[in-house]
Amino acid sequence: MTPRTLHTLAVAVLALAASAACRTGPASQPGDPMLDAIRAKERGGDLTYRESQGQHLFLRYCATCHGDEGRGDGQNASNLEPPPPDLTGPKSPQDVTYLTSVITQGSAAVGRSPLSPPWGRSLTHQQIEYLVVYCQSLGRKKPA
Amino acid sequence: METAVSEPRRNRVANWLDAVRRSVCRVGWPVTDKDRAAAMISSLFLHIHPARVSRHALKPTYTFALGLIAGILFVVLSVTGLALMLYYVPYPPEAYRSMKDLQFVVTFGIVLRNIHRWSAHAMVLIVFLHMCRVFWTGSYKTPREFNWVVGVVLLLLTLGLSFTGYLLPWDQLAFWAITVGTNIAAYAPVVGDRVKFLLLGGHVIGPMTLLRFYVLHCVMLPLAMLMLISLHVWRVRKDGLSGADIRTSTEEEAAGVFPASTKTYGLMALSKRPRASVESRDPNDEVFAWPHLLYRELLVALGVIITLHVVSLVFMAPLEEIADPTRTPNPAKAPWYFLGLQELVHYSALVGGVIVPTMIVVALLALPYVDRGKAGAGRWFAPERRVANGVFTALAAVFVALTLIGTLFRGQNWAWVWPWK
Amino acid sequence: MEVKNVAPPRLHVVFACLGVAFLLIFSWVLLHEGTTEWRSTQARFGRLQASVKNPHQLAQAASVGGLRQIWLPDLGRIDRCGTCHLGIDDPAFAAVPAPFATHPGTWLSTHPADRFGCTPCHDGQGGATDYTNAAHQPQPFVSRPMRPLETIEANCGACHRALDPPDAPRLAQGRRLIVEFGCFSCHEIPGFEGLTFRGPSLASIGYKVRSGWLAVWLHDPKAYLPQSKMGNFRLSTQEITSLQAFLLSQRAQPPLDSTGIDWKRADAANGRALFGELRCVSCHAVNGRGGTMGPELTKIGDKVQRDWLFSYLKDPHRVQPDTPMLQYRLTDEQLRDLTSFLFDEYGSAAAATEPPPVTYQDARLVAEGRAVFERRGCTSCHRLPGFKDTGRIGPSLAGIADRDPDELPYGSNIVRHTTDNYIFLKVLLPDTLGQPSSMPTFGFSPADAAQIALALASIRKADLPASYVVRRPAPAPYRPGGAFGELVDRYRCLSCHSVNGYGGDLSTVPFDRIGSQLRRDYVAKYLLNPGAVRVSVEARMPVFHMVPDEAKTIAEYFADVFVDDSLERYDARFTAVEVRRGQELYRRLGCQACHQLGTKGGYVGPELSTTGARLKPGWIAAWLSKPQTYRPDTLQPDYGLSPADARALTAYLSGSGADRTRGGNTP
Amino acid sequence: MTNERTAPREIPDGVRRGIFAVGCMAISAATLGFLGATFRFLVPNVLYEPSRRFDIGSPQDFPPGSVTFLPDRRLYVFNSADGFYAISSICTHLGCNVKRGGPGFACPCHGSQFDEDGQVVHGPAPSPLAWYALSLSPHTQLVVDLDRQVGPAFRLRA
Repeated sequence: MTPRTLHTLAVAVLALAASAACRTGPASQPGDPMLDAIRAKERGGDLTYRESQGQHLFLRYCATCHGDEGRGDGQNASNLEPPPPDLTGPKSPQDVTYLTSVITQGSAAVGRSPLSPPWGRSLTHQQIEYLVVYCQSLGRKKPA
Repeated sequence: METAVSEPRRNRVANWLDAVRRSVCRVGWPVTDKDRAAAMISSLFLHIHPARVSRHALKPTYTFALGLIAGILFVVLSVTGLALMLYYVPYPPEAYRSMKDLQFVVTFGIVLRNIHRWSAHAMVLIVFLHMCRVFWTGSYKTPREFNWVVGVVLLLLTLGLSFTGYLLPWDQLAFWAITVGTNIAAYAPVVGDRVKFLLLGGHVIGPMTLLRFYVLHCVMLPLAMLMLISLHVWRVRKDGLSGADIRTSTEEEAAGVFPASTKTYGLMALSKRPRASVESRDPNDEVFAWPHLLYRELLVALGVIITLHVVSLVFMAPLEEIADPTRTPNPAKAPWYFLGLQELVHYSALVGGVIVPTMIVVALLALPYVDRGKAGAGRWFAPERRVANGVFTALAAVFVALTLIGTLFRGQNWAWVWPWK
Repeated sequence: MEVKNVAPPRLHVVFACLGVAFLLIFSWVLLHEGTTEWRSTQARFGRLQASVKNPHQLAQAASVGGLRQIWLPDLGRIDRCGTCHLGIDDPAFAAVPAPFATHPGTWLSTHPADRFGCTPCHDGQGGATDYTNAAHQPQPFVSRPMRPLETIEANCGACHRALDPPDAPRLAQGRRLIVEFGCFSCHEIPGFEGLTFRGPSLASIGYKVRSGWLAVWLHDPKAYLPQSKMGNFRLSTQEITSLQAFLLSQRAQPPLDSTGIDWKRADAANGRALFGELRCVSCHAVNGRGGTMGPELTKIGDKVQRDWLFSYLKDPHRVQPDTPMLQYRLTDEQLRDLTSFLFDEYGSAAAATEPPPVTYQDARLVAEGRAVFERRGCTSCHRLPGFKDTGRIGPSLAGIADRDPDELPYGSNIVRHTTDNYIFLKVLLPDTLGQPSSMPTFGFSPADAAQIALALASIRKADLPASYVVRRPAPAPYRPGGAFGELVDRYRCLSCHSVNGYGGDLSTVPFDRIGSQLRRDYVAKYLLNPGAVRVSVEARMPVFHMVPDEAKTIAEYFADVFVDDSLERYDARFTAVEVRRGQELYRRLGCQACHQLGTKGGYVGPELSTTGARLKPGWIAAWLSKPQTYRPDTLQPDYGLSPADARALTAYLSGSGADRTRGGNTP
Repeated sequence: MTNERTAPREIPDGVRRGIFAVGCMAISAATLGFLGATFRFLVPNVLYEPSRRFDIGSPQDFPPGSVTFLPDRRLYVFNSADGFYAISSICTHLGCNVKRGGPGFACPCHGSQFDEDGQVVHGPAPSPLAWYALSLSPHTQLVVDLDRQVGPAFRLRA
């Protein structure tokens, strides 16, 4: 009986030690610096992946008039009458259908000035969807 | 009236059914001692047992049923192995994919694989323990020398089966364990490289190796194993169980382990063998195999199967990434039962790879013909065999220690590690 | 007596217990199998489906209650993600929570699931049927757990091998940076074959630079010039000294004779005017602004010797045969003024000339420097006669994304051991990985390093079936002969313009069909005095100081060779109705938002007042109809104009100047 | 049996038999379960064969009035005036590929003939050629479902 008892005891002690060792763990969790670098770049990680995809497109196609931050202060804005609207803030358009049709068919299609061109034939559906998502995210910003 | 009419008809039906039953099974559920003996003798499967067995041999603490457990494990492995073959493709990388399928999509696949895996490990362990038991009880002594030799070959076959099965999942663990294992084999002088080349079907482990190991694992080795197990059991039956002449003590009788002996003589103790064990046996100290032996065997079988299920539901069989010849894990370890050898190879390739394994096998095979004294057979740690037991125990302990070191205490670059750190 | 042959009752108890245990264990097995995660997930989907409006026929028919898999033998993949992600291809499930939600975007229509599966893009263990084993999070023994969306573009790159993959801005930027910094000069990088990166030739550097500058530069190029494309090689002082001696001993070709120049008479104001007129900033940045094709000029005066600069501006191709810099046709006086201006404006101008230290005559030091030069692989980027091409000094990056992350070094960095992180650290801080590295530190920002690493992480070991690979072959080199060829060489037209994709991309006007786009007389005139067609663009065509004959040769060659017949056949006889309709369209479509006509309008696109004199009507009409066919990356939107509308606009834009002022930004 | 006299007496005989019966029943139940489980194990849960539901391209790929044979799917796709439909090319007799010939289909193996709608005209074929359901996926691709057979009235308007 004695060896068996000893054995049981040994197993119990080992199990306890193992569970204790597991619980303490390493002090600092190893990170993913590459992922962090990309997240940090995309406006402090504030944007989701799809929004940041939209941001890339916005900067290329829209920012000249609408401004890098979407505040309607792009370098070409002063040439426009009426000027481009501020897209930030809670009052900015959020409706997917509305945003999609403005981007796809141009501002004239929603009864506004013809100055914002239709992108439906130049950009893919995917790109327009990203832009819509990004425009929605602008609503989270404080207006100018 | 009604019963009167139906009575003969019912009898006819009953008789007919009884005739069918008798055509299959000559003896019914035994009620008398004669039937009990007949049940054992007339059945192909049951007559591997004698009709009557010595009470000494039935004591669980005498054999610990190790041989029986090994046999049960072999049956479990055969059944689960056959089932697994239905979903296994012996070609890389599908081999690995079929492991994943067993885990993820085949109903009961993972339980089956776990049972197969853990049974295989258990069988190696149990066969080894069985051998130790036989040594410690001196059961290899005349007239059982040859059966010891058969047993040693069975041990080697068990290792071979486990080793060939180890490659089949085609994961990193499998690939590198077999790489290490076959390279240990390659240390054998003169023939080593040839053997390795034949075993691998090439210079490196590849699709041909997998196919070879598959055929060895599923057909050749199991067939050899089956034949040798038959021989082994047949010899047990013919040579008799060791220690049959040892009377159980009176205290045990009083404890009611077995019913009190009576003076009934077995009918079957009439065979004419050179050294018929019958003469030396005391009929008073025997019981009928049915039910005393069979019932206990059934219980052991149930216990083994239950244990295997519990283990398989709780512990998953290991499966690492798919085999990649360009990425050697560190450390690369052989299957655990070869880690004692690998540990020795770490010190000296010649010693670990050639001298020690050859010595072990030769010594084991020659043992019963060298140690020919008759004293002490059939009892655990008989004082007459103090020296033999001492030497064997020491060697076995060293081997177990080496295996434990190789398994638990060796980390990256085969450096010493403490497993709890 | 049968007494002794009945089994003892104790065994019956054991038997019954074992029997019941067996039954329990077996029930446990059944339970284990019957309650797998995916079964309960599908049950949840079944309940959810009832509440979703108009699920697609396919989703309704979807056999909930079974494993679903996509088997792609071509790719060697089996993806069973659909077992739980049951609404993935049905728009009706857009608003439901994971895992049943519709796949966002139009990815599944451009990449149908039954051809691409899931894991080629997302990674993870596709064969698994539960959350954990599918490796949504990193798992042991799963070499590629699911990628977070931020780095998923690495997997786009596995198939999309062209340098600018669509809808993958990070990957595209990473690849641009690899091209810009010439990583392939030292490493073999699949996908970047055939590209060359050349630092300046060092054959005559002994005449070119000042020794003091060389020491500063070699110590840390980035510290001297943040925009430097040369990395910090972390050289020891001894190495710098010897390298300096070796480089200063390189004096293959003395600069052109400038002894007759009277530097005292230099007119810096004229130099400044020339600097603007030659549009140096199109290619060279000063104080952080300007192009990136040529070296930064901010501290040019501290770097080079005056005689050399004079000589170089006079004939750059003599010392640097590969340079993209063109050879202006300037008089010695103009060159003197320009050189002087550069020295005054962009240098601390302690000494215009500086005698080299005598070290370069120390043969032992020079030999030592030569050894350093060779050892650090300087020849990978810089040409020097007497050095044979020794191949790339860095290891090949083929299959780098499939390296075993556990075998890679991470040094003291506490990071998760992934190939991504290793590549990132190697790009960002090559000397911190605990191994001696001869790779220079380029001083990338973390974001740039991450994007480069992302681009490299798309380079896998196993190649994909050709039907999955999207590749753009490298353009064939274009080298015209004759008088036109000489001019193209002298003025380095192909530094900015391209022919069939070969050449630079600074200009938005490739030569391919330029003869059908521009009027011949306009080209001849424009080359003599190029003005700005686009106000907002900084990179502009320089004033070459060409002679009229040269301009005429070019204009004629354009008109004869670079012709697109489909644009030439255009009936340019417009009616007044068409012109009026064009004017109306111009206003209605909002063209004035981006284009100036007269004095009104935006300046995103080119100014349009002189369109008729510049462009051929066939081209205007073609461009307006389908701008993206001619330049896929243009900002000009495709308005989907009917041929009649395009014709009307063409009529208006090529019409007389009298109408123009009315076309402005009138409401 | 008269063992009551001598056998150990902790457990009465009836109870002993009861206990034995419990064990027997449990083991019988488990064994039956095992047989069922074995059967379930044999049923494949995933198939390594082409999907039974697959898309065959956009409707524009099939010109109006055309009949397209998809050899690897063993399927004829019709774009008739009133819609799309798909007929299997597998002869219902012994599984050969039927060929378009004359007004309908003919089987080269044993001479079965079918009309335009796959109905048996003559020959050994026991039943008409199978018609499979067509539908339009959310990405406007034609989808064939081999697990859904339909009648010859079926047309998909795309």
